[in-house]
Amino acid sequence: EEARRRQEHEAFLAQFSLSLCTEIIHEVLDETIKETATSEMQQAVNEKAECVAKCTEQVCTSLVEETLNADIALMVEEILDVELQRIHKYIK
Amino acid sequence: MGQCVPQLIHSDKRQIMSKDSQMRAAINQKLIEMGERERLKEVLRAKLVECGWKDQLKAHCKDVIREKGLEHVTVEDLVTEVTPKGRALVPDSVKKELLQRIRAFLAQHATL
Amino acid sequence: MGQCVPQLIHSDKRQIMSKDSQMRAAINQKLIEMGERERLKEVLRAKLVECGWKDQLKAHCKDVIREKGLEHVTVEDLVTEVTPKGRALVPDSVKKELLQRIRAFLAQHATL
Repeated sequence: EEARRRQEHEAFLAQFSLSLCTEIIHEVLDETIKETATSEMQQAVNEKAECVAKCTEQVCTSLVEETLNADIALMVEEILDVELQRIHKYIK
Repeated sequence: MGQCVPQLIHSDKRQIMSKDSQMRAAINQKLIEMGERERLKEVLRAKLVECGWKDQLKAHCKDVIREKGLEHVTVEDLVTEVTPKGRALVPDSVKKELLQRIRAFLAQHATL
Repeated sequence: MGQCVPQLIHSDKRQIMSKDSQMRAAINQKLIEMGERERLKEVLRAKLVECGWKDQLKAHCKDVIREKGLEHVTVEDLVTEVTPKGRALVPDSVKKELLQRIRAFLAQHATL
């Protein structure tokens, strides 16, 4: 009877250990997966925001450059034209 | 009399089940009280980092976000998507080690 | 394994660069599509007149012509000469305002 009871108890402990082990693994995995997914999403959101901010600045800079280049060239041409006309008038 | 046998078996089963669930509850209670449940979880968390599981999970999350596009994924989607792989990626050695620790603890506290 | 690290870094950099250029293209596309890029250029031109940039640069051009002599200056020379000053003279407030306008536009109109 004693041996049978011990055997039953052993079997119970083995089964209990296994189910506890599975339970703990599931709990930890679920928590860790949730945490990791949340932090990876946040990181991706932050990275994208950084990328948008950086690229917007770059687009702005290139827009300014483009406008300045065009306007400076135009201005220089106009000024030189006016100066030349002035000289021509002076020579006449 | 013939009718009594099944009733007895039924009652025995119920007794065993109730004894088992009582024991289960008592051990669980003790594990929590002694902080062992939290310690086991901590050990597992550390093992998952140590064996590279967490890095693999992070990489998998990044892949899913990249594939689907950030604007098409919610945290819940991501959890659903990565959970099967996350579970499959846990090395057997880590599971075995945890089971060993549980068994050792129960053996050490035989009165439980 | 040690050899993998520089390769990974290189590939990461390439990925970031390609992501950046895709993002820049998407922003430009949106600005052009809705005529905002041209509007922003007009706004910038108006600001440059308003803040005195155009007058300052004109004066600078005339100074250079006077210094070098009209007969020794070509359009290309003068552009090369005055462009650095032209860039430097753009007030930060004008650049900031333009950036703000782009940000506001994107926030309102674009899912990037």
